Amino acid sequence: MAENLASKEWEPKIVAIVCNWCTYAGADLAGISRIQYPTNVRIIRVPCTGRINPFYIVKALQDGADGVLVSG
Amino acid sequence: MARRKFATLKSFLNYIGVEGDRTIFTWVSASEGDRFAQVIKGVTAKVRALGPANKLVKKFG
Amino acid sequence: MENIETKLREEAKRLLLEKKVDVIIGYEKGTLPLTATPCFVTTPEEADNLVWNHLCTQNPVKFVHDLITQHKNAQKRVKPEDRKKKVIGVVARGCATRSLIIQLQERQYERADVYIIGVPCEGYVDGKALKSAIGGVDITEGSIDGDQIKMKTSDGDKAVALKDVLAASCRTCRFNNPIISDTMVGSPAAAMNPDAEYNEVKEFEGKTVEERWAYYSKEMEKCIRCNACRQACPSCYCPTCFAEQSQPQWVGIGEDKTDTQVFQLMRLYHMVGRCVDCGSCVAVCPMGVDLRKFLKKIDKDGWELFGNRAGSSMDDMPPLGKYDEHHDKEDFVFNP
Amino acid sequence: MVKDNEKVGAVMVVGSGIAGIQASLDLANSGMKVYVVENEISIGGVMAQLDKTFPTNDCSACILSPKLVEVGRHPNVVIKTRRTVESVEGEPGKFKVKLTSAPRYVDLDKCTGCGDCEKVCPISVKSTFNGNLSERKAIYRHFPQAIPSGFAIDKLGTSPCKAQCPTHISVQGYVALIAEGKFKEALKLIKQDNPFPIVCGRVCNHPCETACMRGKVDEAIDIMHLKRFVADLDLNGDTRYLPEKKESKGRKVAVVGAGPSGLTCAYYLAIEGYDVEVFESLPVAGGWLAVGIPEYRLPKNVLNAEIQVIKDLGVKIHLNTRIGTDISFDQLKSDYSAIFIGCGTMKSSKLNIPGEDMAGVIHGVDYLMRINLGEKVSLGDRVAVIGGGNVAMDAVRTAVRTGSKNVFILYRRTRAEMPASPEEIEEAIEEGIEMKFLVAPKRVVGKDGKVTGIECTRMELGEPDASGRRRPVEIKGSEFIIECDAIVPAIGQEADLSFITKESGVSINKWNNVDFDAVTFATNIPGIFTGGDVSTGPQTVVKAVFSGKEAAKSIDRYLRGEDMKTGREKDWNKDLADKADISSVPKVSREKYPHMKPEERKTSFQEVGIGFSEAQAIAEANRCLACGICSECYQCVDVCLAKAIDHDMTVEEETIEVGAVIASPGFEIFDARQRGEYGYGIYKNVVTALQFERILSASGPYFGHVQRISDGKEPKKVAFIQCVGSRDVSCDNSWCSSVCCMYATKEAIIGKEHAKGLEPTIFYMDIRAHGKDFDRFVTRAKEEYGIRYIRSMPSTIKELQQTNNLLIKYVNQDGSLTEEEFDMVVLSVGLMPPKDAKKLSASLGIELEEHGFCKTSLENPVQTSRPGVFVCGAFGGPKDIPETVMEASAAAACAEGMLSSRRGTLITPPDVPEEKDLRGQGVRTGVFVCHCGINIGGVVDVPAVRDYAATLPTVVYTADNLFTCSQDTAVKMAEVIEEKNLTRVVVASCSPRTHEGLFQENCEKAGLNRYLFEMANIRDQNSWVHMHEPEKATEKAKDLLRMAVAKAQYLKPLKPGQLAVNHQALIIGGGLAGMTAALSLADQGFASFIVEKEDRLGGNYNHLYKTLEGLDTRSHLKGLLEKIYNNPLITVVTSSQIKKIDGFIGNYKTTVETKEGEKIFEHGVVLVAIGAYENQPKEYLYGQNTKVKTQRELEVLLYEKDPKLAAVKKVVMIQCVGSRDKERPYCSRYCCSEAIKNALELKAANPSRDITIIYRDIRTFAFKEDYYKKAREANIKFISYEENRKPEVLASGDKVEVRVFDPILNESVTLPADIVALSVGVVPNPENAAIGNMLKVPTNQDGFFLEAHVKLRPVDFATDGVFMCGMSHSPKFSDESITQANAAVSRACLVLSLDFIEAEGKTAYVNKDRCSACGLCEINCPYSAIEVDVKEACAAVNTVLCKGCGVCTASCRMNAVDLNGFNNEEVLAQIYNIN
Repeated sequence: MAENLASKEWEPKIVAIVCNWCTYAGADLAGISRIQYPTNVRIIRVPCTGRINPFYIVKALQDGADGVLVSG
Repeated sequence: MARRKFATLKSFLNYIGVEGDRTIFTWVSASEGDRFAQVIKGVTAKVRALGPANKLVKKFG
Repeated sequence: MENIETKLREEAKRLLLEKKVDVIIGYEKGTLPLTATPCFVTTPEEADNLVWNHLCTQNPVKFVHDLITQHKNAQKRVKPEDRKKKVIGVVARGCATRSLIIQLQERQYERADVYIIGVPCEGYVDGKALKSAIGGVDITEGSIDGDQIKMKTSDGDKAVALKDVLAASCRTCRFNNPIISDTMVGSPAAAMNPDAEYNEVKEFEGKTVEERWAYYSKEMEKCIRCNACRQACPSCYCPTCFAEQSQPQWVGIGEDKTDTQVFQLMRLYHMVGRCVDCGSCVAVCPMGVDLRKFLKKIDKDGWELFGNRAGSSMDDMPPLGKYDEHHDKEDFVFNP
Repeated sequence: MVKDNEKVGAVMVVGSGIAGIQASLDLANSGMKVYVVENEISIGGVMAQLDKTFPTNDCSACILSPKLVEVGRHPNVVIKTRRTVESVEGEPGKFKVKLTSAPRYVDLDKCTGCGDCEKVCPISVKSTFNGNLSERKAIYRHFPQAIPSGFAIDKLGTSPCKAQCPTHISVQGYVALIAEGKFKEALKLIKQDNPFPIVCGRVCNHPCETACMRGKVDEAIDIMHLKRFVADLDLNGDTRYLPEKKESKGRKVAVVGAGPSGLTCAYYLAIEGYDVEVFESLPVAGGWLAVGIPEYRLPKNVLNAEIQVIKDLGVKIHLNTRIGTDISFDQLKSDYSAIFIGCGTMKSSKLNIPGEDMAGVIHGVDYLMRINLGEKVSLGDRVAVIGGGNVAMDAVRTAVRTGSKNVFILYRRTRAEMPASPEEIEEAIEEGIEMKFLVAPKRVVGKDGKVTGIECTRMELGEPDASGRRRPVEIKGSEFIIECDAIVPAIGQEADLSFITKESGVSINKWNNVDFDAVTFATNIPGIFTGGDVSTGPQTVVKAVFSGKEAAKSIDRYLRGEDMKTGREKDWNKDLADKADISSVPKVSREKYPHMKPEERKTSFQEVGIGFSEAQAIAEANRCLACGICSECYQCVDVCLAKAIDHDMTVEEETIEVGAVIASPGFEIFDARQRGEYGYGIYKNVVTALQFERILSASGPYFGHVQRISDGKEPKKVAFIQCVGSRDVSCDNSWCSSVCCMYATKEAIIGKEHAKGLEPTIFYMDIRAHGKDFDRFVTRAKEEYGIRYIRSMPSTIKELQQTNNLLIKYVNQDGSLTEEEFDMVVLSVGLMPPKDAKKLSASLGIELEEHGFCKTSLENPVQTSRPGVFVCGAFGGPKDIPETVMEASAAAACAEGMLSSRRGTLITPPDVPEEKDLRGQGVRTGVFVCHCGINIGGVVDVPAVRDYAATLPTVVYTADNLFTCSQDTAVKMAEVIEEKNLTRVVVASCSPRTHEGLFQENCEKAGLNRYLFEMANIRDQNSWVHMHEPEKATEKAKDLLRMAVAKAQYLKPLKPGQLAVNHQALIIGGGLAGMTAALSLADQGFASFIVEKEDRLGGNYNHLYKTLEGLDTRSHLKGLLEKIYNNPLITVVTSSQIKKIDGFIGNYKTTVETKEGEKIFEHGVVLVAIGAYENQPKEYLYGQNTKVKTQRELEVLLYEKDPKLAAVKKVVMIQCVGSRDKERPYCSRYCCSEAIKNALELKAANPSRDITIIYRDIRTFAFKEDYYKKAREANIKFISYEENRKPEVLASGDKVEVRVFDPILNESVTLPADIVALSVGVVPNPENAAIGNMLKVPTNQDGFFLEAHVKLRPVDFATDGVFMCGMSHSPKFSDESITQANAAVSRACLVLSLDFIEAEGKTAYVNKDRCSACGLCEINCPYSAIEVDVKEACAAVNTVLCKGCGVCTASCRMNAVDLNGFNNEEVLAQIYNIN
């Protein structure tokens, strides 16, 4: 019971670092199509997955992201 | 190239004890709005299952 | 061993006399018993100081890069027509030649800028292991006699089997003979035990994620950020290490323990496709951080994911500089 | 000839598929103004419908979208959708093109593409974009990323119901709304045009139903009672609908008469804000509605409730007030600003027969009025009602209810001519009323002044009169008397106009009606208006309503001083939507309208009609056929906050001047119903390939899930049937459609990727994988994906009833028959000329070829029969995307070549004000949070986000806007930037992918560097996807905004670099491609150097005599050489080799070793045209036996008329020699056609020759198929072989024979041959790799050059400034080389026509101190844009080449390379601000 309550309060925060041309466009399309999904992700747009310095992921984790999604 | 970087980073993070499900890599194309939503659902569920991050995290450090 | 050392000195003298090289980086007897330290030989006479034995620990290629960089910088202040070429000779065993290959692949200098005196290697002594083998007492004198190390210590005479105190890197070394060289001294060394090289990593992989994290954080808690590992590593030659960069600052220098965890994580990650397992960082670490546990994983992934062994061939491309559509695994990709 | 300085620097591109898009971009980017004319509502053509493209399986949308966006945003491109070309007049260089536009009904300048309209639209229609597999609304766009992104409305015209309704209510609209259960909206819509739905829902004569198209199928929709249903719902609801009133105008209007016209007029005037007073002489309001129509049809309480709404709007009704007696008309005139006369016709017309004044004769009007006013009127038992109108019916039915036993109608015509509404007649008959037809009264018979009967005469019908009804004619001597107690004449009414004084001057006509203007309802006296029966004579309620409404509009305009007539005349029958094919509409009977039983109602005045239940109303409304598509329900108008929708847009004409026209209308797909044996359109699980493409698409009808149409289940066995409508003379399509083999292969592969269990089978005649890397693709399909290929054409398909599976019957190669069951069948439908090709060709003044495609020149495949008009894409013949793109560029090059003198004359130069000096300003951020109508604001608490923004560091200004993208906000933003001295702007709104450019322009116009702008996407990626979690969405919006603000503080003002351009070109290779390119460049005014290795120009073209299509290539070559050597802009060096190429785009320096020594050329671009070589065969005894020759050698014998040929009787040709094998797994494309060309030539010279072609697949694609057919007709034999069973050439003595396994005979045959001709194929130029190294461009696995993108950039390299053409790209025909050369020139001119190359702003940069020159960036860069400078010992970025992808930055351990716009600090700032 207590566990349930706790898990209700905590919402994971997820950083998504995504490519402008593919995933970001796909995310826009999900919006245009009104496909609903959880609110936990914060998208950071980069021009290409190739631009993503792996350290970004490490820094996101250090800064408290519960998860990091990289999508090209 | 990018995928090699992520493959190694993910593997390494997991190796040092940061759960593999906290770092997720995938591909979504511009026409895959539905896939994007599915990815987010999947990722959120995976991370939720792990609970709050407590490794490498500065505020707990 | 003696034989090799003699040949090495002769070769060094010849090279210096013939002005094939301007300096030779090798090893000389250390000031402490049972040690050898890197040295820079610039005259034929000094060549006699050179040693080659199981005590030659540090990877000399670090100094190759240093010398060449110093030289290049110095030359910048010289008129172009007066600029001089400098050839660095280096006494290099297998792992050192791997470092040379990496630096060459990374275009740090031309192949002609170095003269590689290849030496066979049967491993070097892990000083920390030796000390613990004799119960941590101080050594006052010592020598290697065949497969035995004989010592005089504050606790009397002691002897240890050489194979018991060889560095971990050396025991499972796959490349104990030079991969490239301009001249070879001595005949090739016998193979070590490379089949076991990933045993430790595999064992660690078998632990739970919590156990692994506990180990990583415990090891990193030892680290005092003295940067000795970085100073010893031939692959660490960045003009400004990310750890010292500002705008942006990648990692805090403060007390926070996650900063150390992140610093080491990032440094380790920079070794993807670049760690030759020479063991120098481990050897110099004053706190005995088990860096090799993590470096070897990076090596293992490089091999298993991309078929790459750092510095194992002049023809290789850096593994992170390419992508193989047909052979790279896709299993790390998430599919909802 | 138009002089150069009179030419027009603009080009019209007709059709905007990928061909039109590519041509437009090439033209616009080289300084031409471009008009893109498109029939459809958005650009993109068929490519936008595709899921993937072969052979790389790239996502079609992903590669097309950036081009769509570029065209959409290009300042030099004007997109004109829904336009048709009517005519092209004038001469090349100066044409006048006349266009007509079909209205879009949505203003694209205002539409934000939010899609709110789509949600409320009640009309669903099949989505043609999705292959009719899903539905869309009447307001729609084809796909979310469509350009233009705005919506459009489909209308077929005005639906007949609306047109025929006298007051033109959007009948289809409210019916549609009722069908959706939107009853309130339906009522509101009705009330826009009629304030009396309660009345008209009961007593209307409903011409709408008469017009209803459903009536032609079964029965008309019961529109009137649907209206009653929603009106009653409102009546019985808790609150009544009351329209919103405008602010009071403080002007008074008098209305004379409280009937339907007067009250309607009062209603609409009250809404407009006038003070309206109504004067009524009777003690009740409602006029005829109150005193004429009986209670049982229109209960008084119901009527009063309707009138109450009008009173509630503030209308004052003065009862018992007669104008003329109580108040004089002149008084009214002086007291009120305007008067409406609507006093009706309340006086009965007289029979004018003897005895009419006897007691017992009571006129209908008076009778009904007395009853309705509550008087008891007893008529006795027998009552004769005279007349056939509604008043007669009302009177007769009232008489029944007041107790008369025997009541009947006397009518002088028949039932068919009765003007009363059919329902009323029907109900009267139900109530036992007798109708005596063809009877006319002659005399009232009476006793003591009281009626006892009526004498009548019998009538017959004669000729039709003015009303169209047959005139009744008296039958002489047929008089007879009917006994009765009372007579109620109900034959007409008149107006009582005694109150209108002479002095008022109001004109009254001879029918005693007020004269009026038919449009404005104004009388001859200004300020006095009229309507209803008083103006027209007795008419219907709904006509009275119409006149009252129209008069109200006039009065409003009159009082505002506006012209009353402007824009009001409308012919409602002009665009009637009554032409749809209704033959296949299934019949559904009308809902039964519930009535009281006749026996019950006869004795009571209770309302007869009971009204529909909700379920009935919805069911009835759903019967609507939606004739007009758009129902004009105006829901979209209501919901559109941007006010973008305008239903009144009309067809417009315009004329545009252009210098050239490019026709790129694309193609039509074959209508598979023509091949009835395959059951398309009948069997559910038979689909076309384009439908299957949509099924595969993630944004398609099933979101990419492969499923059957019949049951939605995933199919297992799927059959693809090739050549449906191609290579098929039975449907007149002799040509090969060129692309089907490949798209079927692609669909099979993708299908299998989507549904792992799929087992695709492809039935084919020949696999035509004649393009670059196509054979490899097919091999992969077979080997990796296990796709089954069967060389056989199924004869029939049968559907199995239970499963909807399909039984395919086909003949195997050995002649045996197989029947196999499949779950689904995909028909690979062919490509046809565009649907309106004939009309278009007439408008453009160009000719079509025999198949109906555009006729093109043999020497230049993009030239039509009319100079100045060019063609590209499938209109010129079926073709694949890369060929289409090449043609598009080639057509652009040809148009530019003609108009080069006018380059840049019509384009709009960007207007960029001076940038603000930001030094010492610090970071001052302005934040704009957008509501996007309700798109964001409906979910996210925008004011809270705005307030939150104000708390963030650096933020000095915040605002929230309804639409941040609107023009007024742009102006405001500029003011704020100035006023608040902002140095950063952050907008939280939609996606930067669509709007960043717009906002950046706003910043730029305000003097702020465009790179100091950042966006937070709180719509597409927030409010739209978290619609049910407003709180979390608000939190997320804050987070996203905080991240954006944090990033913004690190943004730097960027100044993209510039680089001067050398305007000359280097062409490597002087073959057909190189020569064509040089001439094309010269046309455009650019000099070129051709470097040729051989001692003469011409390359492979030197060996050709004729093309299959009949071009004399010898004389063509001669002409080219002459032009080249006479052109001062072309420098040719032969016997020369390239030694070294230094530099990059815009600035190259090339060292060439020539006969005269080394030469150095400076140039801005490089065209690689180094061709390919003929394969030197080692097999089939070539070189060992003189009878074995290559096709090229045979061609020499043929065309040089070698006498040796005379003795040659038997010829065997072997195809694919050295092609499509292990060593060279590609097809050489031209060999099949060349073999057929030579075979036909040999046959023509001597028809008795025996010629056999041994082949693997005959690949005579497109119109070349006709020659294959000709060859078979000429009795040239074809034997197929498999790769693992090659033919053998055997020689003994001087005899040669060929042995081959004939699969049809199922045995080996031996063919003696006088000549064995080998089709040897092409090998790449062995120098490709070396040249590639010098230029840093790659080759593919076969050794041909690798283009930047196989579909959309076929002549470009990934490295800017380098282009290719001809066979260095891949094997091709000579005409294709010509096209490709022109295409390469078009692409090259994009560079050559610039004075400076502008670099991208967001490019990489190097922090030198950190760089160790390790070169990893150089290895990683896909564009050769970063290199280690050895001297400097650090990397350097070439910003002109850099595309800003940032791959270099992430590969740099030292973090020495970073990326402007996305640098490490900026990205980390976002990461640090996630919490």
